[in-house]
Amino acid sequence: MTYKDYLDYSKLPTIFCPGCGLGIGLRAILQSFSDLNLKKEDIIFVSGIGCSSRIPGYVDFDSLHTLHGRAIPFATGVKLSHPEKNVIVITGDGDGLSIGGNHMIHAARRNINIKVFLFNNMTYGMTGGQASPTTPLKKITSTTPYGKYDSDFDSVELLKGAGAGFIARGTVYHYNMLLKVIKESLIYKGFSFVEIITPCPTYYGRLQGIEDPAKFFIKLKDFVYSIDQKDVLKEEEKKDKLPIGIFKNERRETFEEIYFKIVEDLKTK
Amino acid sequence: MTYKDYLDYSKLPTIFCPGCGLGIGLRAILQSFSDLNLKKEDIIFVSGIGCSSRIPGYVDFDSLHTLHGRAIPFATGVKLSHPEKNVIVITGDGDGLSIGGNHMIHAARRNINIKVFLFNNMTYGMTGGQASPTTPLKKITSTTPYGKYDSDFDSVELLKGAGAGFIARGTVYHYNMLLKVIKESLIYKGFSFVEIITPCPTYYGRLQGIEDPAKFFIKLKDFVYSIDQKDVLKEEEKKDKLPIGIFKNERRETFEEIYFKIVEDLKTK
Amino acid sequence: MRKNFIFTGKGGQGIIFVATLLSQSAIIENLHSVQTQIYTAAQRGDISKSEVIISDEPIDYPKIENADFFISLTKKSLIKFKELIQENTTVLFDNTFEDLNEDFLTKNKIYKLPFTKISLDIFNKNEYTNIISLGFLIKLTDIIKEDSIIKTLEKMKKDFENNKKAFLLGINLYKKLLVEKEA
Amino acid sequence: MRKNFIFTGKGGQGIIFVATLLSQSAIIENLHSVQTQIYTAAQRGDISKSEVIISDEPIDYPKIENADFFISLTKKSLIKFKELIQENTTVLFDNTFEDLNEDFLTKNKIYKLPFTKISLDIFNKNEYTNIISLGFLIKLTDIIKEDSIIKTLEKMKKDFENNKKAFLLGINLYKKLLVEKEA
Amino acid sequence: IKRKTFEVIIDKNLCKNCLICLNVCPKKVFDLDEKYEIFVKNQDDCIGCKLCENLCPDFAIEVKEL
Amino acid sequence: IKRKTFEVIIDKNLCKNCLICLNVCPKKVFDLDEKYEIFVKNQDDCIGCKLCENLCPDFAIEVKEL
Amino acid sequence: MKEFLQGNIAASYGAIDGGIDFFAGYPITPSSEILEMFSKELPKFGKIFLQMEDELASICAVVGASLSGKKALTATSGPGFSLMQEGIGYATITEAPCVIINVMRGGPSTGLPTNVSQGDYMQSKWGTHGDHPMIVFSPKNPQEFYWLTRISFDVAFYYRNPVIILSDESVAHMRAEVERTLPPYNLKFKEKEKLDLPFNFEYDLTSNPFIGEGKKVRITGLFHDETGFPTNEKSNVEKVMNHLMNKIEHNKENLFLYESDGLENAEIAFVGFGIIGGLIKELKNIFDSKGFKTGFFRPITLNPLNDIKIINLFKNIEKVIVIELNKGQLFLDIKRILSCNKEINFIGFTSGDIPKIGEVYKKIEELL
Amino acid sequence: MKEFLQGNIAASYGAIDGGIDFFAGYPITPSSEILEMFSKELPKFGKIFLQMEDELASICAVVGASLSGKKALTATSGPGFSLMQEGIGYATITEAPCVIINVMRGGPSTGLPTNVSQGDYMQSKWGTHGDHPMIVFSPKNPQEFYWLTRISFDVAFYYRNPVIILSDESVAHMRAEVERTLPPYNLKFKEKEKLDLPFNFEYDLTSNPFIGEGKKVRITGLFHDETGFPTNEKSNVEKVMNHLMNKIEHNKENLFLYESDGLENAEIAFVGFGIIGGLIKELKNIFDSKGFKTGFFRPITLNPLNDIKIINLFKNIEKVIVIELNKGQLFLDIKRILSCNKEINFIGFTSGDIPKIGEVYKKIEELL
Ligand SMILES: Cc1ncc(C[n+]2csc(CCOP(=O)(O)OP(=O)(O)O)c2C)c(N)n1
Ligand SMILES: Cc1ncc(C[n+]2csc(CCOP(=O)(O)OP(=O)(O)O)c2C)c(N)n1
Ligand code: SF4
Ligand code: SF4
Ligand code: SF4
Ligand code: SF4
Ligand code: SF4
Ligand code: SF4
Ligand SMILES: [Mg+2]
Ligand SMILES: [Mg+2]
Repeated sequence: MTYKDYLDYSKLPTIFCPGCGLGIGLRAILQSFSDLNLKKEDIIFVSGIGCSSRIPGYVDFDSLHTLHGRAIPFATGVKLSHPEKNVIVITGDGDGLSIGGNHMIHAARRNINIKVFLFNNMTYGMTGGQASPTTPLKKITSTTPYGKYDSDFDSVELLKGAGAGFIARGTVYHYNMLLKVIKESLIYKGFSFVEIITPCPTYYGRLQGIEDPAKFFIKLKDFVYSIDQKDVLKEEEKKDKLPIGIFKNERRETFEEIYFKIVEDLKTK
Repeated sequence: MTYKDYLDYSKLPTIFCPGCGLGIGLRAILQSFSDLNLKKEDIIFVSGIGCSSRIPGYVDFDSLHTLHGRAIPFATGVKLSHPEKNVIVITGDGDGLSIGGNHMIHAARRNINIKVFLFNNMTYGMTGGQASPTTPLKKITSTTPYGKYDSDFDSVELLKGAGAGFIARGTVYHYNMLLKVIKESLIYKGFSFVEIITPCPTYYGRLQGIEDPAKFFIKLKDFVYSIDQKDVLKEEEKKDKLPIGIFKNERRETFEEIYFKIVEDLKTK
Repeated sequence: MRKNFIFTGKGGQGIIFVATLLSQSAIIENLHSVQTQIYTAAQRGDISKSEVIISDEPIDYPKIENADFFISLTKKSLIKFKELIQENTTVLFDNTFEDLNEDFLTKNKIYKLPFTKISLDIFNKNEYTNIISLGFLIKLTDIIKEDSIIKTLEKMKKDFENNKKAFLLGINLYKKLLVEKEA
Repeated sequence: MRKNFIFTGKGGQGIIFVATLLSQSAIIENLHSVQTQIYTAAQRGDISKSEVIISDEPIDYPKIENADFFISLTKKSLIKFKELIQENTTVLFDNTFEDLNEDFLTKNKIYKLPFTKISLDIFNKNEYTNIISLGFLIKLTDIIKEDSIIKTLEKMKKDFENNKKAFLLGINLYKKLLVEKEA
Repeated sequence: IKRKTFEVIIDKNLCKNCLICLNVCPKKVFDLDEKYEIFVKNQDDCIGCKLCENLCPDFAIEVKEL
Repeated sequence: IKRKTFEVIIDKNLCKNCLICLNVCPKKVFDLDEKYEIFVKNQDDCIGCKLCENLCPDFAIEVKEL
Repeated sequence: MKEFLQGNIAASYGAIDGGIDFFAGYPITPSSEILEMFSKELPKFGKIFLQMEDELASICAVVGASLSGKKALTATSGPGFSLMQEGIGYATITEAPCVIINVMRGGPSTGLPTNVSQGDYMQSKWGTHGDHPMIVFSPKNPQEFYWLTRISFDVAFYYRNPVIILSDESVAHMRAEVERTLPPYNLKFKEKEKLDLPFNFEYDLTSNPFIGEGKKVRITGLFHDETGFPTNEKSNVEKVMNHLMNKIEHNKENLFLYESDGLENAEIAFVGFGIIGGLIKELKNIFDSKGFKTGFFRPITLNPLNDIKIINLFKNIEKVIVIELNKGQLFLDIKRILSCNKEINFIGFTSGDIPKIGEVYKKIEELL
Repeated sequence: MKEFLQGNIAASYGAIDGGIDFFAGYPITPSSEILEMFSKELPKFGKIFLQMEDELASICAVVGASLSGKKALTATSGPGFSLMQEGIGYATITEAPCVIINVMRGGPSTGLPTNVSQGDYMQSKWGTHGDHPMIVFSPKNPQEFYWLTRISFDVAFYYRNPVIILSDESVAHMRAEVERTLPPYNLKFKEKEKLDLPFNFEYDLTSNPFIGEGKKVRITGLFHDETGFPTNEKSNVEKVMNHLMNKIEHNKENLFLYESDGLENAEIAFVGFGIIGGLIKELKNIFDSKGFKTGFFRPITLNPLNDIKIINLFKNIEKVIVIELNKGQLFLDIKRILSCNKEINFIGFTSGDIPKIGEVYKKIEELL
């Protein structure tokens, strides 16, 4: 099997703009399924609203495109209805960290075994390039014409603070590394969070002065450094860049494990 | 001036149960105002919904008792309407970290100069002792009769992850330490977060098997250890306890500073 | 037959508990019954009130116009709900710490009894005040059998022995009073 | 006088821009005008469409029943909205890469012109295709003065020189065509 | 040297009888009356530490130096 | 030893002409035609690194070993 | 067997006896007893109980579960119900068969958390944006609260639509006798055609697969085709919209439950819903005994209302008196349906308490 | 001077010319242009622009600012409007003079983000729980969108009530000529008595202090006394509720704006609001020219409706045709108000587009 077997070609091409990175991320996720031999009937995609959240429309298995910010609680309902399935949340920086931030941190705390893939393009693509919680300070967007007034979340730090057990970040530019990280997260038992940095050439790219989507795509590599290099690189070399890699991979009892153990205990009582 | 000058005695006694710690926390906050010589017309309390959020009803200055979870956005509106005033959020663990968790982390990120005092009684007092995000794993509450299924937030870690500049925790049992922490937070410029651990004898106390409010109050000291002792104490001595103290006190540009600088720059253009 | 009961007192005194107990026991006897209450911060020491209707016909609407029996464990709560006391209302009052000499009660049959004192004397805590008063009430009204109350208490399991004891104390209190009166 | 214009093409071709430009310029001339558009992911390369009504009377309702002028920069978009093309509709089509020989257009006056090619030839990019086509249209329709368009362009500031140049290229294109025809 | 003396006043309109003062006072200044209600019993023993005042949740205690 | 050769196929129904392949190919296998559209120009130079295939956002490229 | 149950507990048993699989909720007075009851009972038989971080999460988890084929329920009150509106709208367009209990308290806003009102009548029909189908039931006492909750899953799954049970603090908190028997309603559930695609817009009612059955169920809150893929193609949009409305509209005779008495021979009709049901019944007795000819009418189904049925029922009535614990909401619908040639009066109580019959009596006298 | 403005931009200028101090919002199609416009303009004159984390935060920040005495506004569309309902209810009970623009798109749920509808008519009146007062205006074109937004702050502050401007994608996205002139509405604003307490329930309209004036303004979303302290004392609760409703109810003559033509001499009346305003005007011309006697009626104020005024206006009308971009919402109100002895018809369009006049014409012909 390859990624192709998980795609619903009848719905392609996607609605994504030329050079949008979302398709690459989708490909990496689907390739991971193939590499891990997941069956289509065992996978369910759940997303919110945004360009990234339109991804689930293109797959050849169950998918639930929900409300802006609410993918995680919907996924919670789906997962506990079908605890044996792989329930995977596809979300964006706006969907998952702005309006949906509360569900994100609570899911991390609650530790239900759902997998979150958050496509961070540092903007609201779908609605026209407004500032998002991950747009860095001082950047120009359609709602910060004089530079952004407030700092961005470092989602890795936020998820750590909320108690997530698996936390990683990759980019669509670093395809093979991304593939690896996604597979690790799928193997992990419990709530996992993977941020996928991806370009929105149409809005974010243009607003940063880069008209050519392919050029903006190539620039992604300047957005990040590898966490393996953390101690090697100088401070200036890391300045305004985000680390990529796996930041945490610690197993703890999942909600389901605790809950269904109680259910068992009650039966014997 | 003493704390008394900030109280509206015509509204006392409070609706709080006998032995509820909220009154002590209020007293500490008001005493801090007095110690710092704040004028009543320069202070505004904003709260959400919960027992803790009823505190603002008893003060002798402006107060806004809002919606469950929404104290922070209301306070944001108030603060930017009156940037020169001390806008202070009074909230609870349910109000501020459950339904209101998103506003909390975004306010920390945004760094508007509002002060948050979060009364953590590890339960929903107002509605009858249900589990809250700070109820520790396995504890019995009115919605976790078999023990809580999911872990609690460590609000200090959460706020760190969200980027807050001032983070502290105290208890109503440790009155003088609390007073000090509150004053530091009021002096700090920017978003500050102080968690105040407080007993809910009526629900949380009883559900932990302690009928006598005063006994439960005294037990508070076993809930915590001082962060100063962190390296001195053994792991067992810290187990299931929360550290108290000031965890972070780092100045960074506030939203208002950045915003109003842009306003000034635009004028000269 | 339709009888309206008001139970009132301070939050924490178990007002709701006895009201429910009475109402539930009526059901056992194949009577109809409805119990309602006010839901203000009762657990917190505020005023607490519960209404019980017992009837041999189905009860369509649970609102009491006025009380046949008004049981109050504190003066404050009695005064708060005094508009429910009409001429024909029988009043039970706990006079352990307070006395009751209100103008508006001149025409009523009033029983002033030291329910709290009895609880303190016998159990060393005031927790059973409510059930003692119910015992008295049951004997006084004679609508519900003692046994039904005890059965209901038994079903609830929790603290059955003491509850039963307290209930019987209330019954005896009435019997004693009766004897005194008759004497 | 009331004229309805449809502009359509691929997202990113500046369809909305020229429509707005035309409509806004009509206002300068104290005519009435309304511009509307479909709001589907236009920036993303999908089909884009805008309608403009110009009238000497106030426009109460902005819906076009059929087009007087239908400007399409791609075949796909022309076909998508073909129901707006009626017998009296004049069609402008960019034939740089595609030709147009549709049955349903047999009765229409059609101008097939290489707007994109001109833009590529002169500016080395296709960005000015839209304005070139507007220049042609303005000359063709003669409802709005050239000057009003240029004034509006000037107010917008951004890239005024090139826009003006492109606009004039369109005008010249029409003039050339006229000459050719007359010749 | 004469030891400082203090007056300990409970405002009965505010007190909710939670007994925190009773439990925190290092000098056992407080006690319960026959109605199980708090009262100041041994005022003379008070050392003015103000624990009771600070920790009374209902603003009901004042400790004044005499 | 004979060098491996590859077939590079672009599915024109899926391609959106973003030019990422053009920019990432280390061997300049791709170029633009007169309509400014991507096409496979120097297939023989392809070394099969699959960068283009993996990074095409629209599932439009397939690189096959021949 | 008669049990003595609080309204909220009765409803919870109704859900259990109706086969509940999944509950997610957030505490709020006066509905919290339902949450607490399920926290204790559901783990006992392996069903899911979740306390979520807020009501937004609760409704979304419940809709997620119901789209996964589970009998899922949430319970809340005014403020939480307002927060759930976006999720409820999503449930309507995705045809998610979930159940929402709203125990009404005094509003607007935080209002009167521990007091009764009937202020959410209109909101239960119109609270979410956009036209949408809705099924709303309202119980008059704990017994009916039990029955309606019990039947609600069947209704939701049959119509593939959310069902709202609009209860109130009074019904929810009163303790009364309840028999855990089958609901006495004559609701018909016919066999539905089984389809393979997740959606169908041709027939009113079909049986479509749920998530997790391996049928590539694609679902979106956007307008969509029968494969669940988003489209805003005009004729398809109209088809979807008509389908959503018609599946309820065409079945309103079946869905419309009500209680009435004496309307055929009466001149005066008392009208009310929920807790007021008992009041108007007593009023009829009282006024009949004084020589008036009265009847009463209580819709149990608040949406859809069956206008024609109501018009027929009220054929002979001259004077209508609508009594509600609000400022006149059912009243507006009754006025619209009946206004011609009838006098439609309104009596409202908004103090936070159910009125004494004496109080109501006086106000009615003024109208006679 | 005539400017050429998009509806959303016109509204933004209306707010600026009306003295806006504070904007908080969250992007959503088709209202985002308002947000973007303010992000650019407000810092220029030292006013506050905030992009919040969601709509819950946006409405709360706006209500917080308006209770601080600021002219505060938010703009959103369906899904965001649903999320704001709890906050809007809070604004009604705290008498917060804020303004909410809802640019309607296709619903329910995410529905049709880029298409027009008028599906939120009922929600704008009933979306939040509990009885509550509301003022709703709806513009027919960018010019009116400008005017209504400009006047909205004065109305909100005068009535101490939130004002909703219910626009739609069509009006919001169309570009047309707009003059930035004073609104032409004859709305009266009398002097109000200045009081020291934050609330007053005796008089309909008074001037009470705001937060930040040093007057100990205590505010709560619970029922409260005039000092703003919570109480559920029954007679006070009724007083508050009556005050809230009456301040609007007693002034509905003043608040009720509408446009109409030819109703006195007509037999047929076309009725619609918002973008349909232009359509019914054209319909009148067309049908009059064919020899019919027609008129049209367009409420600009959607809430409160002035029933008596409407009844009077329609005195001579025999046939009413209500046209909306929904399944019949204003229609229900019109039916309630007018149904006696008139035929009330409804024509709805829900494809996501405004209909061509030809289409409408055909449907009307079927009714004649
Ligand atoms: C409740 C609600 N608010 C706002 C919107 C409008 N909206 C749609 S997508 C979006 C932002 C999406 O951002 P992100 O998740 O980063 O996705 P992207 O498009 O950037 O991939 C917004 C604000 C909505 N649909 N619903
Ligand atoms: C939207 C909404 N949901 C739920 C409630 C019910 N409610 C009131 S207070 C409260 C919990 C308060 O918990 P916390 O903030 O910890 O305050 P505490 O009472 O413990 O001090 C809840 C759930 C509400 N008022 N509004
Ligand atoms: S707008 Fe941005 S994120 Fe959305 S599809 Fe286009 S490029 Fe991708
Ligand atoms: S319920 Fe708990 S938190 Fe609330 S007042 Fe009582 S003791 Fe305090
Ligand atoms: S601590 Fe205060 S409230 Fe508690 S018993 Fe002592 S005086 Fe009374
Ligand atoms: S001041 Fe100290 S010693 Fe004196 S009564 Fe209070 S607690 Fe006791
Ligand atoms: S990367 Fe893919 S979509 Fe982009 S130009 Fe190449 S083949 Fe086309
Ligand atoms: S596989 Fe590598 S070398 Fe071959 S075309 Fe693709 S990118 Fe170029
Ligand atoms: Mg994004
Ligand atoms: Mg709490």
